[in-house]
Amino acid sequence: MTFEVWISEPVNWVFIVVALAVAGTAVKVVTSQNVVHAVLFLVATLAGTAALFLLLSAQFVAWVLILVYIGAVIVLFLFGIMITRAPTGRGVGLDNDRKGVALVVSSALFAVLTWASLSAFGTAELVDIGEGTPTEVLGRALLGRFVVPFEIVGFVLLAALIGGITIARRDATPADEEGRGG
Amino acid sequence: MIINQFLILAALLFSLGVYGLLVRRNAVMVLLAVELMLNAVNINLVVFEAAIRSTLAVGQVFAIFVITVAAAEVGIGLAIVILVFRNRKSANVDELNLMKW
Amino acid sequence: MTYTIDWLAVAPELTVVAGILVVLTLDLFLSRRDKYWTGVVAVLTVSLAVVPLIVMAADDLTRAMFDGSFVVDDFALVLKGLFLVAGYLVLLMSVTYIESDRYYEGEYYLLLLVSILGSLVLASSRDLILLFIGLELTTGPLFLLAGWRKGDAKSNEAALKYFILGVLSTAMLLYGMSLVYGLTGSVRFVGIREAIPAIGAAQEPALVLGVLLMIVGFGFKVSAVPFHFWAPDTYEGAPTPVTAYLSVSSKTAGFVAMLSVVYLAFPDLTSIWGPALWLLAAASMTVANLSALRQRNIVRLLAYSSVAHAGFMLVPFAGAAVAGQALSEGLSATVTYLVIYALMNLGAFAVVIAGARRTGTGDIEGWAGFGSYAPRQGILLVVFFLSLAGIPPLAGWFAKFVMFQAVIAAGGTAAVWLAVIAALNSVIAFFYYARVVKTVWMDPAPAELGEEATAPATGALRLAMGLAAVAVVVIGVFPGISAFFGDATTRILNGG
Amino acid sequence: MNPLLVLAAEEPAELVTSGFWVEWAGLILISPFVAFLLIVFFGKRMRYQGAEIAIGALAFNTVWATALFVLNMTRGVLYERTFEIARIGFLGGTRELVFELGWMVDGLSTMMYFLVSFVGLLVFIYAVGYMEGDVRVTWFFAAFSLFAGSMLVLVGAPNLVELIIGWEGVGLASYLLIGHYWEKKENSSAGMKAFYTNKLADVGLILGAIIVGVTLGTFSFSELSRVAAEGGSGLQTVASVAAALLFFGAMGKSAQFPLHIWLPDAMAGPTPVSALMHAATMVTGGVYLMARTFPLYQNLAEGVRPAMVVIGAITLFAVGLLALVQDDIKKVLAYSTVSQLGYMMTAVAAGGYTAGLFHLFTHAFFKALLFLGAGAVIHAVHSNNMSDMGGLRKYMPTTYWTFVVGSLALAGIFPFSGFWSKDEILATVGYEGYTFVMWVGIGGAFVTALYMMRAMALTFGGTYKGDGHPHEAPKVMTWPLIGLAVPAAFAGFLNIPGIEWPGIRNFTEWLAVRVVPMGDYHPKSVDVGLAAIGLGAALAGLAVGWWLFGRDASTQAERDRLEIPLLYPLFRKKYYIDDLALGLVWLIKAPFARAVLWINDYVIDGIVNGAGMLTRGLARFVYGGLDQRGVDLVVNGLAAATDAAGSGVRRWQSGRIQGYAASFVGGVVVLVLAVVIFR
Repeated sequence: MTFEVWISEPVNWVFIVVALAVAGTAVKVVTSQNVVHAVLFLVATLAGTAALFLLLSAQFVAWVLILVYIGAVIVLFLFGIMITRAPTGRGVGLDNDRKGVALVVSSALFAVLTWASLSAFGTAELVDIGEGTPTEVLGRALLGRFVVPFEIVGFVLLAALIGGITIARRDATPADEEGRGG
Repeated sequence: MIINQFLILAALLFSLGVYGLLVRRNAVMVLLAVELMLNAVNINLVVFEAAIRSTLAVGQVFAIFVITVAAAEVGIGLAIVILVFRNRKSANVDELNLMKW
Repeated sequence: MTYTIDWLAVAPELTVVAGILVVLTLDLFLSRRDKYWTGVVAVLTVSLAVVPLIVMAADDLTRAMFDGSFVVDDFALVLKGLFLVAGYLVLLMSVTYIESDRYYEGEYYLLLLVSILGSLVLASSRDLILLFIGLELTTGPLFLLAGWRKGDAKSNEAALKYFILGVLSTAMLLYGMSLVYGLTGSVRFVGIREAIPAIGAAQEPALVLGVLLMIVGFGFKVSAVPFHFWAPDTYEGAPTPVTAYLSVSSKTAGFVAMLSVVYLAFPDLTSIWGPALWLLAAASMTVANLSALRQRNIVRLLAYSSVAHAGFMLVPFAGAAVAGQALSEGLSATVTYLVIYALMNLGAFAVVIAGARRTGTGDIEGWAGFGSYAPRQGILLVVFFLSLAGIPPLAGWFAKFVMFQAVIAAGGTAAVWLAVIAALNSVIAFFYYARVVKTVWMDPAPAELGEEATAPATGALRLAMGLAAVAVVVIGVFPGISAFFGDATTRILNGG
Repeated sequence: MNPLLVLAAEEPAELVTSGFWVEWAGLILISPFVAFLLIVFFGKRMRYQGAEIAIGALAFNTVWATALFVLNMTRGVLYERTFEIARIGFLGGTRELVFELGWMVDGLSTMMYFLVSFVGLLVFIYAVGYMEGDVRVTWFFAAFSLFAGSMLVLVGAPNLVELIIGWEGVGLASYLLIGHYWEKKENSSAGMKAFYTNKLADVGLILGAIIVGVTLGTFSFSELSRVAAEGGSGLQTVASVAAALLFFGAMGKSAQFPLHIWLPDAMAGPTPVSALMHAATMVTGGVYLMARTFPLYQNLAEGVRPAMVVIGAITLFAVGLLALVQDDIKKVLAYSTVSQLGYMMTAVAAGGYTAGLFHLFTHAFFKALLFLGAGAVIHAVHSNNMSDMGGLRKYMPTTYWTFVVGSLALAGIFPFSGFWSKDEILATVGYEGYTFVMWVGIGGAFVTALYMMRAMALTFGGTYKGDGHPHEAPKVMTWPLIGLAVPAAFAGFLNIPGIEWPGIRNFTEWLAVRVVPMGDYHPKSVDVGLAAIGLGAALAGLAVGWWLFGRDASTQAERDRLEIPLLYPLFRKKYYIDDLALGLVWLIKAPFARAVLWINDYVIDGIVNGAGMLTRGLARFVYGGLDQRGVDLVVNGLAAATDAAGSGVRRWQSGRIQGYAASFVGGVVVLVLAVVIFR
């Protein structure tokens, strides 16, 4: 497939716009010197990703991403920033002084990943995206074939919840705990 | 659309995540970078699912699991960061070097 | 499509789930004084979970469910048994440790049980998704447990280091899994294996990347060089029973994941992962043994020792792969090594826990003359450390012997070189173990001992040490026991 | 075929293959370990702090081993009992590898049981006196029991795996015993050095054992012998590799050049340990291994044997020279042990199975005797250095006379035991066609006699140079000396070629009792000419030694410092010029009156001194230039490099998370590239 053919598809214009937004905001996530901005840029990245999922007709995953991440995880991040009183202004040394190493390592990784993708999938097209995966299919898969991981992942969340609270809570002094049940 | 346009975007996000993980001093910012990496994986899974179109929508199911686990990881990570902050009054990861060699 | 469930096959997992719920509930109602009951429940849970394993081992059936993504075969049975035994010993070690400080007992046991549940699931996983969830379930609680000594800055640091590198490795693992899924269109091991021959030469780089990124993810869990950096720091900072669990169960989980994936999904790709494992094995042995020579802290020493042992454990499999030989002997040898390593390493940690209470320090120098005021624990320490060093007739020798046997039987230049590297490393390794033994028995005890110096260990800890010691000696003299388990695992079923 | 040789021994008619003594012989292997446990748990509370338990166990063993020994002497014993402990499949389950434990009673192991038990018993008794007052007597006897027990396991093992178990046990126990006086840094580093060298060699042993196991499907010596005799196994193709690896293991334990470096340093341990280690246990392990796997070398791996002979010959001569320049009496004996092990190894490698083991047998008695004698002296003068001794003959008569017996036996003087065994080695090596090596062996005999004479003269001759008043050792120490002096003197008569004692089979025939009867070529009768040459060399060594060190007590210290000027012109320049100047003055002052004396002192003296100086100069060169600098440098260099690498690698662990993460990701990239490129 030549570039002309590729660019002639309208859906690819949409992709270009969304992808630029995703990539641009992702760059800001890791470079922004304002922590709150960084979090908000992550929101944009995730929203863009959700848009990509819609392009790929994965509506359910797109909404899960929006609900779980933008609805919950991002709030957690903001809480984290507030609690740890991360510096919210500019120019307070949010990055360490080893950017060179980081740049080299991550560029090398990007080169390897890209090379592998390009050589493997070349210009293979996504044909027949269709109406998208019905939620029913996902539901049946999750509660049928994948019921074991589905049930088990609940314990990941349980452990994270209970352990997280235990780890993060401020310890009461021994006197407070005397005679108290929990 | 071709597969690679998504894959390369995912590779870019993943590498940006790695970059962020390597340069960010604040532990919360490091966690943000990790989210970028996991998000890149989700893009991969969803695009492969679109290409393969398995009967069980395995790629999407996998992505849902990754999202769930990522949420749990954020919870765990923030709890640890808060713990560290409480003891050291700082959440900067490069100040943690009590143990070495 | 409907799926039938063989309830016996999932009975061990269900037992642990029930235990988790009981601990969760009890924790709400027990007063602070009575919290130890949660520990009792946890120990009982793990003991009970062995029962269905024995029942299944007796009837010699292989059970496969959910399109063969959840399988209970001999491989799974042996490793589930190993996880339960290791969990049992760690729980015994934890009792004193957790009780003696003001830690959150109920939550502690809950998280440990969740981690055990994850490892049980892992042993049965024949599907990338289940494998990933199992692995996360095993390690997720450990990130938190590593920081359980909340007031201790080192413990905090241990947790954060472990967590950050852990999620990095998870991301790598997932990226690799996604590539493998994209290339093969399947997440089931059997499906992956069947799809691999159809993959064209052009797609090879992506396949290499996918396989290697998965290996990297597992390499982190088994703490192979250069993905081991978290291990020494985390081991040192984490509460010692958690360290014991990390160095045994979590490592074994990593091995189980790695072995089952490469054995069942990528058996035809030895030319990709064989050299990778070869490099990891050689690097792990060499770097870790050299680093261990200079350690002053006993737990840190054991951390490097554990990294080195990870290298030794990779040797048979890597050797068989690079030589292009059948992988089953490598699998058998590695599992034999895992079984023996689990017992002797847990024993070593139990002694270190007991000894650290008496000496009041983790510095090796502070253990001078330990044998003179704690002769029984001193002897146990000698037993476990020399077993780790591979001195016959303690169990460790057989592990090393089988490792060498497997790699030499595999033949081929690369395998023989690996054997030579392993041999030289086993020479180096002797010294840091012997140094501890020497300090404990030969150096004069400090003139004034602390009050704790003569305090006996608690019953649970003594039981843990005793069981491990008996196992190490018995297996050392009758190594057929461990070889039996190792051989059993080669009867591993690939999917349905 | 040389008419002087016969091919040994057919299977004897009345083999003992069952009965109480052989069927329960496994108790010999177990009793020291039982003693070990008893000592650890109860030793501190006992009258002699556990020594009595150790002695009891070895007395039991001595009785049992003597019974077996007598049975073998008169009829021949052959018995093997094994229990399977593990079985692993390989090559896709088509092959199996069986691990077994058990015990073996045949001619070879019976001899070793007897040696280890008997010598061990006497050394233990001696140690009660020697170690009296030591702070860690209990621990010492516990480790000592472990040492003897491990050696018994080593020699009783019916297969390579059990042999390795004993082998490692011996190494471990020696590590503990050499480092007994841990307070001294050099001792603990000596223990380390011993272990470094030994563990390195063990790698060869283990890899060799695994090759044998993998190709045979079992580690059993009996099976190995059968395959060697009858063929029919994959072992043939890799026999040379396996044999070379096993020999490498033996080189470490039996201190063959250049792996001998650990042994002299290991003298840092208490003297009874040195005695047992050098006589009957530990160092003989390697020779024993060669003898046990002899069929492999005799039939399958003949290509390796010349190399083994060369190494043995270098060891026996070059390392023997080093004994000449030592001041520490234990080091003299240590280098002597290395040299004698060289004789044994040369003999076995050349094909002299009987000869090598016969020397092992006699050497055990006289070397234990010499060490214990040296220990008695050290005990008396509180110094290891011969420069602090001298004139002890009149203070310690029993020690003196037994030491003389031991020295003469070691020097190979007729009719002491060493004469016969050394002669048999020379004869066998010569007849096997290694003529040059035989002459090296004769040269070695000269050197041996020379350094033993020096040791005797400096220790017992002349006048006392140390402090205090030396006194004879207590009876608990002198009786073992006498007990060892008797066999040291007479053991040689057991194997005089051509002489049969009534009712007793020949030593050769004892050793021939194996699953597959062992055969080797050995002399049918004494070759008087060769014996005379050998004896002549030894007597010459004694004479030169006496001339140099014993003749004139007042100058012996000075003579001990004689050097060859050409080799050490700078080092000893001053000394030599002074000497020359004195001589010139003296010559001018009395040119004629003392001409006779001049001839006496300068011509005769010159010739003798020349021979002595040449030898000693060579020794200095080898010791200073090669041994201490070259070989030691390599070993120390390796140790230092390991250490430096350790601290270099350690720096990688910087403590910074993001440094770790960068290495992690970098590792991923490197791994991928490596696999892509090198696959």
